[in-house]
Amino acid sequence: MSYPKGTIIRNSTPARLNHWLTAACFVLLTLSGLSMFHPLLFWLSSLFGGGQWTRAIHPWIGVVLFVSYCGLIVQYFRDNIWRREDLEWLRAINKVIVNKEEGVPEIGRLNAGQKFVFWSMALLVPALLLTGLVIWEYYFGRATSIETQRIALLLHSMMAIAAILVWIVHVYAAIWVRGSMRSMTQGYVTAGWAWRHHRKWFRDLVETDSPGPRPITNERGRK
Amino acid sequence: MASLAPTFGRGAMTNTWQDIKNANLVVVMGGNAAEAHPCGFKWVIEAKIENGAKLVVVDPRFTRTASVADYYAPIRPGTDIAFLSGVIRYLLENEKIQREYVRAYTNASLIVKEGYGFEDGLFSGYDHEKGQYEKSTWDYELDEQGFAKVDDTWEHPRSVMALLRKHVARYTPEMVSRICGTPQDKFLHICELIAETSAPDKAMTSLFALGWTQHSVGSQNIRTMAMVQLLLGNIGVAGGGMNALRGHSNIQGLTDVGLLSNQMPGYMTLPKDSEVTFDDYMKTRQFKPLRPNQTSYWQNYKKFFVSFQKSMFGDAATAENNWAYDWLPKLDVPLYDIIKAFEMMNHGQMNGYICQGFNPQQAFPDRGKIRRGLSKLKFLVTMDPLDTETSRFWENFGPQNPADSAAIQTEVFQLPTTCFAEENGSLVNSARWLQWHWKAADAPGQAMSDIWIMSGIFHRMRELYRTEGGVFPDPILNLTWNYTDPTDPDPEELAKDMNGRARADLTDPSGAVVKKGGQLLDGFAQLSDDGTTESGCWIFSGCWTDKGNQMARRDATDPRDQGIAPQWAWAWPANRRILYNRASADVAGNPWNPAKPIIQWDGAKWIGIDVPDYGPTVKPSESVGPFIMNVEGVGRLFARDQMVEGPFPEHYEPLESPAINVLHPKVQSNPAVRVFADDRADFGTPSEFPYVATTYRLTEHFHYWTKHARINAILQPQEFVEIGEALAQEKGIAQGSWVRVRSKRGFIVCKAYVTKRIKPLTVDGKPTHVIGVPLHWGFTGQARKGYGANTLTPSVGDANTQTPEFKAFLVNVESVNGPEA
Amino acid sequence: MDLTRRGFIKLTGASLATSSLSALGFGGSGAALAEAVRPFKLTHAKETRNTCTYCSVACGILIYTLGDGAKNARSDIIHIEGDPDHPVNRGTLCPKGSALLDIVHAPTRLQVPKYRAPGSSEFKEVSWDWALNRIARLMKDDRDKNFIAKNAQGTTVNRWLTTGMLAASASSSETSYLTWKVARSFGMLVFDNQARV
Amino acid sequence: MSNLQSQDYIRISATTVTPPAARSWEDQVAKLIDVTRCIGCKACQAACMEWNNLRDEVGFFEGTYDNPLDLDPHTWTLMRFTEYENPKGDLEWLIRKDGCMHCEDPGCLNACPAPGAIVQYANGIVDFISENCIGCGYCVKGCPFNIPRISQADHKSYKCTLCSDRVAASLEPACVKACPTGAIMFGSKKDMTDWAGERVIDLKSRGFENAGLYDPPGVDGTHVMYVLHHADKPSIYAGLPDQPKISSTVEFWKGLLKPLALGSIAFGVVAGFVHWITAGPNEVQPEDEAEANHLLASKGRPTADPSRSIAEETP
Repeated sequence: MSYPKGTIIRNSTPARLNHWLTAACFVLLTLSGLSMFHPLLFWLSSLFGGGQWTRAIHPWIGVVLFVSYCGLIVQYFRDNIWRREDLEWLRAINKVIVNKEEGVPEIGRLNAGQKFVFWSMALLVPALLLTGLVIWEYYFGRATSIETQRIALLLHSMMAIAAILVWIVHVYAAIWVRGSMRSMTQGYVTAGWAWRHHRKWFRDLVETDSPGPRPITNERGRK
Repeated sequence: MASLAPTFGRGAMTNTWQDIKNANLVVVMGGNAAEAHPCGFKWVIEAKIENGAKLVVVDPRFTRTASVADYYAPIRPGTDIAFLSGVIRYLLENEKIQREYVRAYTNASLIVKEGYGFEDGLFSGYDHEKGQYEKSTWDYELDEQGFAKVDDTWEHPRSVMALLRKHVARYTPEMVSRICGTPQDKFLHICELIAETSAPDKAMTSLFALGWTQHSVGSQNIRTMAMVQLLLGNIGVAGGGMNALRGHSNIQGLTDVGLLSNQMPGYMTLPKDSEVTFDDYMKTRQFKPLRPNQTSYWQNYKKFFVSFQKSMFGDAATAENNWAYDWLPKLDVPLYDIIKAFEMMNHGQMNGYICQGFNPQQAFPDRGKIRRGLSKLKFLVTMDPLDTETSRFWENFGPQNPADSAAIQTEVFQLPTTCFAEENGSLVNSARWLQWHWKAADAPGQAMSDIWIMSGIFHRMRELYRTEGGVFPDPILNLTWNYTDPTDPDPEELAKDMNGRARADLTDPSGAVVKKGGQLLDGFAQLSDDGTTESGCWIFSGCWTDKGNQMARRDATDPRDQGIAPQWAWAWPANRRILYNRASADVAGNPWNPAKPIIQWDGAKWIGIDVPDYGPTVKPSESVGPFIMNVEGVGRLFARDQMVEGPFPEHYEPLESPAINVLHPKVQSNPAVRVFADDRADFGTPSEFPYVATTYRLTEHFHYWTKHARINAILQPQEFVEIGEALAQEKGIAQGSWVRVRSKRGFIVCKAYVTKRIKPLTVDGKPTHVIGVPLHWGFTGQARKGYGANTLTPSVGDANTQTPEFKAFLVNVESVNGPEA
Repeated sequence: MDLTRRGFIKLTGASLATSSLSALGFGGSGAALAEAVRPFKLTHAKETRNTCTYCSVACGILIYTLGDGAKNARSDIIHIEGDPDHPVNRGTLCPKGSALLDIVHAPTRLQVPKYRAPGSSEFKEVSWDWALNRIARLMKDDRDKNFIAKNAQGTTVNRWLTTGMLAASASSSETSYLTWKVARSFGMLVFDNQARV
Repeated sequence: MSNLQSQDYIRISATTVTPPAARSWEDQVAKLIDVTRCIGCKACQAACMEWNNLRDEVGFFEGTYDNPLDLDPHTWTLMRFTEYENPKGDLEWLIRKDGCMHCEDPGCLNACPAPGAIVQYANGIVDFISENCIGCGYCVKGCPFNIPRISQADHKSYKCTLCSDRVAASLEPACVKACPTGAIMFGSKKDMTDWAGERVIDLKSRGFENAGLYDPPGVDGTHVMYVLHHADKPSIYAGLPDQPKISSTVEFWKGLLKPLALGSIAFGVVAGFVHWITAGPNEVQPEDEAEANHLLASKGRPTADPSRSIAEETP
């Protein structure tokens, strides 16, 4: 894939494919999960061919999502390591919220908000898988005690809600911060976008003459 | 039931199932009614709830019956006579008998002949060589008119009561506990509960079954309780009685119709070799009353016999040929029972065998011997709805049936028959009700009815005798066979045959015609000995009259809700529901228990909710006894010569026993029992086989049938034995693990059920363990393959009836890894 | 209604099906609605009265059959339950009786006459005629050869001991009577039933 | 199911509207299992299998009379046997018919996510309607008595229906009819409760001081009740719950969490929307592009073609 001149590659093609697989799974899981969670939303099961199909397919999508998200973890965890400037960025969150960039510290490839999303999901996805396995009637219905299953079911629901909330933040941020969406569809951002939102990352790329998404490193483990 | 007849005159359950609800005390001993007869047992529960009754269970195991009992006591298998003799002693010592009843309705007051005696375990007249008694001293002292002498004060030392007191004196509570292993306090508590029912308005019912019969002293087990019931005045009354709970749907009927080696329909008996002529035969069947005025109904024997022969042979049975007396086979031995049959087979004395709806390979003792016997036959015919083990005895099924097919030369015919749902007919239940049933669907495949098959065999045989001639064809050629379809007689026609009909116009004393020739009879009172009547089974006479099929009646009306339902179906004899019901009233004819009368004297006749088992207008003042079949007219505490091993019951150990007979070590087991030499060689000793085993049914299964039914196979899928926790611990047997149980005759490998419900008993100071062996498994059907309990059981029967001793024998047990080849 | 103890037992026992239940459940909804709950499988089944084949309590049973007996249909038993009119069982059945359907339809119900030749390790199917002819032949030959007309003392005894018969325990009295006639007309003495076990 | 009128139900799973109370529900039914009369014959089990056309696999003997070992989609009722030695040292064989209790407040129905898969009829019977069942197993978690079982064959949940088909045809349930000793009775809940009272009096007179009725209030009572000799210790009867109630975990999950969850999701969406309206999108400004290009140029990297605006994009 070629990128327009002067743009910065933000997400590599494999990463984007990985992301969208994850996203698709997440949406399907949300829809199917919610249909089994609240009677108001049971109609959503029609999207999957009815309740039986919804019940049958949901855990399998969950497994795919887990595997897919593991891929994301592999690809993104380095950029999600917590750094000192993240705290300062958070301190300036009131400015970020109202689109004021002045006084917001320069940050790397990902800001604290993005890292929050990443790590939340990195925690929630395996936990959802684990609790999901416990309540996966077909294979593991007799593997654990019913009391365990009850707790698993509650945790699964609560964590799913949490994941959905995180997801809302994630999606809204993508809508709100213009240019973000393209970074995940076409993979690139404009230099201005990089300058505005991830200046430190931008500087590193320029410094190492990297087209993105990561600075070129010469030594192992260092950029 | 060859144990009740010697006491009361008829061998059948005395009361109805529903009548159990009238009891004040229900004693289940020698049976497990809740498991074997759940729907009959409901009336025990009803008695508890409606009548405040108590339920007492005496059993080696804490059974499902015990689980709803008010009081339970354990007992060592095979010691019931000791227990019950102890009860009799308690009742006599504590004056807890219904004196007036005992005096008037039992033979307590009759004087026994001089010469009668009992010493060291033997009654007078024992022949050590033959192993039999000469029973002439077991009788009454007669006066000049041939009537038994009487002492109503019971002070005469040879009055039955005095002799009984003396006989049971040895059965002290200490002795009972020593023999039975029942703790004394429990035994005494049960005695107290039983004693309470000696009050005239209180009744105890005894429910028993094969737990009593399947012993070498089986008949005497029952007799002991029958005596208890007589002493308490509990026979003939509502909520009382000796209730023999028969095991199969029509085993009462088959017995009534005389399908036993020495029997004819209606409890007549086949002639013996010694009864050379018809006169000889009739001489021993005169039944002359032994007390003045008594009914002694068997005096009519000749009427029943002649009518039967007319039914069998029609015009060919005449006064001139003694009603074809010689056409009946004569017996050279008392019985050709099943144990005897397999003994004969094993000795090559039999060539053919027909098993109709019976599976001896599983159901009879010592399966190895059964298989060896069948292997020596030339041909075996099985008629059954199901694929029985017997029909496949020749097939190698591995350790459960290790047969060498190639070496077995028996021709086997497996004939498929209809089942209950596919035929019309009647069955006689335990309470003697003849109930008609109707066909619901056709049989599967080519299955045919037993009637069609038996007719088919008969016709072919008769045809062969007609065309080829042969030995003594007379009874075959002259057998009455005037059915509409000779190849497949209707059950309706056969039922009418049994009821009987007039062969000529019958007149009453005034000369008026009561029955025209060919008309169906109203009852056995119309039978005559001159050949003008015929009846295939006199006790059934009345079951299908000109008014129609009485067995099909469906009016469940039950006066006073007392459990009689007199219009439902039809009961023999003469639709009487409670036998000996005259004894429900006192000598003057007033009910002992005014709350639950059955019949009573109204000054002119007997009235009540049941048909009187008595002359309907016989005045109380005539002193006719209530036991109308007995020559004395009363119930027998002293059985005279009716039992082979003695007029009073005595405790004898089972043939295989862990204990020495502490009463008389020289006479360990029943001295009159019949044991074949090879079978005796197969008895084990306590040193090699230290544990007592007992076999039984589980409620989930019926014999060897329901393992063919999926639901029942699910409910109890696999063979197991029940072992007490103490023994299991001693032997290192884990719950649900595999064990091998061995007797001298074979072994079974099955699962172990380690239970609190069997506890070791202290017998004569020594701990004695009991192992329970449910019987239902085999190698055909839906349930898991098993050996069958009778791999272990000994081939010896009750001395009177040859009922096998399944309830007490010796085994050893060990833990194993699993079944082996 | 004054429910005394006795009265109550009667209510919940005998007349349960008629007096109590009709007031319960869907009484107000009408029959059509009742059927909507779940199809009631006996609606058009034929009911036949019979007696349980097992123990000797002799519980009354109702056999329900599919098919109305029309010529072109073969009826099949679909359900068996207790006869509520029967004075002993009053509609109840034990675990064996409740599963009678499975014995009627047992996979091991026999369908065809079979014969096993000497030394053979299998059954083969035969016709009824062949089987009965062969049985009669074997029986006649044995009877003619081994019949005892007179004993050693010269008494007429007319007995046949080398072929015996075991009669059933669940066949009807009518079958039993016919069996008695046939067996005894041959002079059979080794003749017994299942009364003891 | 569709042609039952809504008044014939008290409850329907996964609906958001409560059926109207158009009818008075005096005639609620109940099955009374009198454990003290039960002989453990399993007639109820056999009758249940026969009537409902259920046949499990033939199992093995596993050191217990409980056969099959547990409830399953083919076994809707099961006798459970306990050999209990009472404090006096006497043996009691406690035999309890296990199966659906038909709770007045059914945990299964509360937990069920599939509309109409579990219903409670006006007579109190809790019934599983297979065609609506999705096989999720939530009813298993909802049940305080561990009753429903999911079939591996058709992925639907099964349990005792209290023979709703028979009851609808004015017949008693199959197990009730079969029970030889009358240990299972059926009638109106009031009659059954009264009768249980009679039984308790009788039992107390026979020395069972703690005899009583098991009609647990934790689930608002049940339509299957037990008479127990030892009502003070239900758990000795093969683990009959002493004080059953719907698990608080399930209560919370099916209670507070539902509105809380939807509320918070809605809040999230609304918050985003409000933010969008108030703060608007965060867009890259021309200054940003200029600064960035400047930096790029300083390193000799190409910059964007100014004639083609790539900053304009729609999200």
